[in-house]
Amino acid sequence: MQAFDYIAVRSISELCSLLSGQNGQIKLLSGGTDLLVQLREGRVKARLVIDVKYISEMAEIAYDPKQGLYLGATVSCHRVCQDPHIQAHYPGLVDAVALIGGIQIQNRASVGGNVCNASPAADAIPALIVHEAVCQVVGSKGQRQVPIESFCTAPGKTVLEAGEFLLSIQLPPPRQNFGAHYLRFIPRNEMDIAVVGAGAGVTLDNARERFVSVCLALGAVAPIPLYVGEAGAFLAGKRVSGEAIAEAALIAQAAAQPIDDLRGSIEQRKYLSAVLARRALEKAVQRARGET
Amino acid sequence: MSKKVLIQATINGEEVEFLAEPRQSLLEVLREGLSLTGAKEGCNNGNCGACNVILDGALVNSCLVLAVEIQGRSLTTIEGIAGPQGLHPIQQKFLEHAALQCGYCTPGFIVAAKALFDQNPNPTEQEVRYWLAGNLCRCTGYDKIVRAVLDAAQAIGKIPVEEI
Amino acid sequence: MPQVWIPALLRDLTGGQQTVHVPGKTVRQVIENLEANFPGLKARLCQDERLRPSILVAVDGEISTLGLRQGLQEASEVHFLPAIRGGAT
Amino acid sequence: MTANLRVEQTSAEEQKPAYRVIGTTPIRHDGTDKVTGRALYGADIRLPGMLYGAVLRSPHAHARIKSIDTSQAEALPGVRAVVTSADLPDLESKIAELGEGSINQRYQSCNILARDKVLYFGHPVAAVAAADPHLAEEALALIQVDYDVLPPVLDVNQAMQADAPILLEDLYTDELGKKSEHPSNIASHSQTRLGDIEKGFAEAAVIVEREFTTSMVHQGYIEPQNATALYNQDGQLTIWCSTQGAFGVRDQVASILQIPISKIRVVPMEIGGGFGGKIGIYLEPIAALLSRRSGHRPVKMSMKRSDVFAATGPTSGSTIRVKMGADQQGRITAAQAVLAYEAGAYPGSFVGAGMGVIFAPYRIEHVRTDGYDVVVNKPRTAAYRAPGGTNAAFACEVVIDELCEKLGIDPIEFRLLNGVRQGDRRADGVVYDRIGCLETLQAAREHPHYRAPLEGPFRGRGVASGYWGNYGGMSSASASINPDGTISLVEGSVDIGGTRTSLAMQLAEGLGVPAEAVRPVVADTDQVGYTEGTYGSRTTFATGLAVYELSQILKNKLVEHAARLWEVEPDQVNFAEGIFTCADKQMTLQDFAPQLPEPVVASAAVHATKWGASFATHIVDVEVDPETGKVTILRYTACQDVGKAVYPNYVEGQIQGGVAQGVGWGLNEEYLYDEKGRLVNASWLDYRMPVSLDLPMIDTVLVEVPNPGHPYGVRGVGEVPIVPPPAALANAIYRAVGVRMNVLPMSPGRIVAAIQSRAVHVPEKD
Repeated sequence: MQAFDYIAVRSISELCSLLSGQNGQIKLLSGGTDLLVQLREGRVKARLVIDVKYISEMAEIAYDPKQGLYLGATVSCHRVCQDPHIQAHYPGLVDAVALIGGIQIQNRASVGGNVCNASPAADAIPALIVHEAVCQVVGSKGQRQVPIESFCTAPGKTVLEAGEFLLSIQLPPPRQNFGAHYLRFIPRNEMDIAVVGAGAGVTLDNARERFVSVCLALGAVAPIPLYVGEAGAFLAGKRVSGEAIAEAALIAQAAAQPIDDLRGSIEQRKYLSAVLARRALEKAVQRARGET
Repeated sequence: MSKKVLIQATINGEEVEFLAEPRQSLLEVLREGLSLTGAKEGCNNGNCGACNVILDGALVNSCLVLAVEIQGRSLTTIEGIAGPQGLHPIQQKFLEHAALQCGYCTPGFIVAAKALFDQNPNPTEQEVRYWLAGNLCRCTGYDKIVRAVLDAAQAIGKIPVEEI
Repeated sequence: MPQVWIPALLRDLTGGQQTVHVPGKTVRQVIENLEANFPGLKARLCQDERLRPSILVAVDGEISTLGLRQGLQEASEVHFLPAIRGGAT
Repeated sequence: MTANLRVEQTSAEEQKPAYRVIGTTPIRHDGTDKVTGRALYGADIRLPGMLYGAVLRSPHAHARIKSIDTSQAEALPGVRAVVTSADLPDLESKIAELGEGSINQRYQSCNILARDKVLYFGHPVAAVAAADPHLAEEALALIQVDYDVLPPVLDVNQAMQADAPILLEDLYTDELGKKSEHPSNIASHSQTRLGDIEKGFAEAAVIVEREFTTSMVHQGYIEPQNATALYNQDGQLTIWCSTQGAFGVRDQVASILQIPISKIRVVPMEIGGGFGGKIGIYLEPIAALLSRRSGHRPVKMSMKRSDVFAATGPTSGSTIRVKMGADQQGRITAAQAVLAYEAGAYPGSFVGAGMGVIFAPYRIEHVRTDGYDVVVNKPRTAAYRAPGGTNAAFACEVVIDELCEKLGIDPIEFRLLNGVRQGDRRADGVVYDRIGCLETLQAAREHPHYRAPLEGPFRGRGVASGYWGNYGGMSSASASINPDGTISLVEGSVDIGGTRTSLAMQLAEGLGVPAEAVRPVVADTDQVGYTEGTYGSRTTFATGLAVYELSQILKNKLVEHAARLWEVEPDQVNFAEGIFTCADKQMTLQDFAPQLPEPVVASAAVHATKWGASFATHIVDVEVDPETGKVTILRYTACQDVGKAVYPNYVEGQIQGGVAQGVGWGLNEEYLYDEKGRLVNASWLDYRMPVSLDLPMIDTVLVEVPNPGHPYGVRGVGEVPIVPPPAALANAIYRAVGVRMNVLPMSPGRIVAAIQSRAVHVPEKD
């Protein structure tokens, strides 16, 4: 591994001044489960590694029924999975985060890191999309908010500009009759990268018979985690039925533009897009109906 | 080469000071610097669990931790699992159940099982398999490892808490 | 006299015969006698007056550690086999 | 529900001896060191002044090396030595016996450090020693290699074509001593023929002919290859390494470096798995050269996991065509197979073993096999647990299943009808001794698993059998009686899975003492007689035989001393179960040991030839998700003839481990290369070995048909369990979703594609 300097910072202001004072080849370290591998393999270069997990605002989980969820960018996957509020109100997020690596990885990896790593196959991002998350970005020019579906721009690339960092992710408060689910397909039962991932969030009417709104997102089928607005638009207002869900799944499949790589072929990914979209929607509906 | 940093930490209950380059992993420093070679390198990228250690109560891959990150923190390695009275029940059950063949993955599994019991003293077979999914073993097919961990949970349940 | 099983790829030299009875008290003698009847056969089995390293000789089902020097009984069965070993844990 | 069973299968005329130690489960002698992290594996060594080595590897699958410039690397502060193939002695092309078939010595040397050509992605081209491992890595980046890139040859079918690029200009096809006229990628063609194949097929009522392909797979041991060398000023070379056989390392290093074996001492450290992949050497000669060049400093080298995948050990991918015929009653009338195996960059695949395995469980009058050993631009293959056998059995056992289906015969009944027994001839003509093929089939048929109903959609049960020949060979051991009555055992077999104890138990049995009274030590090459490596399922059998002989020598010496003590003739002293008796006098070994008038020591060496073959029959239940193609294993039972289980827990462990590897091979493991021949999945994230969540408990049935070639009936047990799993899974998948898989791995994408492309056909449930 190339040599670099390391510094652990304790405050946002300290981080901001470090980021503005330096130029280039700075990497922020949270759990390091992606970063250290990439540094070791020479896929990224760093002159300075800044450890940000001791910044309290970035390490915080806060839930308020009116405000929703504040998720600091360095909160580990394990903490997310263990949090009773997240378990109760953001089931799709728990589904996804519980899939990221084994226990050892979950104890270190952060949701914010998964987002900033910007892998097309990131498990957390489709789940955050269906929970309509918004990223809080901080930089020398102040703060800005970026909807999660717009955060990634290309494999490994995000909207973050030089000197900017992800402070937190905010999720809106839970709605009535809402259910969400994320699942992925992997050949093994653990320790794999998604061949395809699918997340669905559905809000039903009070009778729980019709879709009020639906959000569907796919992973590993496009250069970035894919928000499939058309599928949601198609289902909104429709009666919940196997046919409608199957139709929406085909819309998702049509939106998928996967590549061939070592983890799956175009055909397999296209095919799985529909299967997983359907399964995600079905489970999300069940949850919205309180059936699981 | 970057400047070495003086690190103070607690390892297996003892205060330890050492110098580390920022690019050195915790695994590298444990093995090459501190002669704690029980943590093994299997892949050096977080996929096998052979280098498992417990960092402030959390199971982690020491290959994915920088040594400089453990400043002021507390670490348990395989060398710290057995108590002064003798082997930890997990270690004893690994022996009784023949839960090791080559033994290379064994420290990682035992450390992982220790971390599991700290959270869940009575896991089911499925919970054990889920917890251990980040640890690769190529010799045993996991059968005897899972049995040993389940049996260790039973054994620990029968020991008065203060003796564990 | 010993019965020799002719390796399949050498049966073009024996007119297709699968087994041949050949006199000989050792594997070496048997090969010499085979050569007398089926010229060219020895060169296919031996190199520098030894069995080729890729070939083992089995007598009555047991791999010989003596190679050409292996002694034979009147009713012995001789096979020439490829050398193979494996690996477990 | 799960249980491991033992079934003794001694027939009426075979003795059924009572053992005190054999068959028990003591705590292994090295156990405490291995559960406390104290055991020292190869990379755990630290020597004063030690340097760290690193290897520069080819980024190309096939290229000519035009030049290598190491000057910048040498100039980097902290770098102590740089070596290339120019530092290796040039070797005449000659065949050397290296314990694992024959390996051309020069090819072996070129595999250590490439000379004129690189032949695979990851092929070593240069190496560096530096004060720390990061510095060594940095130095590698400063070495300039100028390549002339050539088109790669990536599979057997391409390699065998007449116009394929030639990898090795000096390689000609060998057909048992006959060489081809032109250089070829086909290193050899072998053949077996028994009976009249045309006549056999003419007698068949049903004939099935299918082609199978399997991917290259890796042993997947958790410990990467490592070696530490100290080349002393006096010319003595000491190597500490992780190997299956220290003597094999010594001999290979001597041959590559052209130095006498007397100058080399190899110290085998604890080894973190081998499975056949740590018989050949990779780093040892490089570490030695670096040590010499760096001013005789010790140099430690350890491979990165990605290098382990790219450049060590995989076993052959293959293409196999099988044709089998059976009559209406289910008797196999004829069988034919053509096997083509990837050897990797240099000749030496285990296609010959595959030919031996493919029809081994069946008595067939008319049989023919042809095998081709083919070089391709991939790493040189190595042994992997029953090497060559799994590919072959996959092909045969799936065809058998199809025959059973066509004939409407239960797959176990079919195998029982055709199964081999003592006196039958193998395809190569050799007659079987006492074997347990039928006994494993009977155990499977009687097992509750086979009778349990399997209900629910997309579920199926598969059966497959397997064979492995095992091995014996040379082993040495010595022992001494300690004054406290314990026995020190010094033996030459590296302990990978509990063999210190399985050997100590055989010594203990012979002397009537507990296993704990024997203290086993694995010796280095200067401390014990020549001992072949821990491979071929040979250690408990062959080194066990040497240890058994030790027990007899010690026993005789002790009885003589006891007779002298009691002033009687030796034949008046009885020594049994650890107690000496003579008339009314008696004493234990513990009583006697302090009174011995002189040290009692013994050594023994064997060249074991009566190893017994192993057979196994496996049953697996699966559920297939027809929409994703994912296979879930619901239940697995492995029945195996284990001869006599000396250390049953560890015999079960060998079987369970073999099954797990076979399942990985069957479902997900494979080498993936891009079109340029670069390995793209050289990590455990993407080379998908089973994790704990992928497997159920694995039930075993230890069928004990004693091997007449060992006093305790020991047979090798480690290898055959990897032979049946992929075929058993394929047969189960067929019954679950109606597709006959003929490709390994049977990964989800392939299963879905097969389901989608099949003509609608639902198999009858058994």
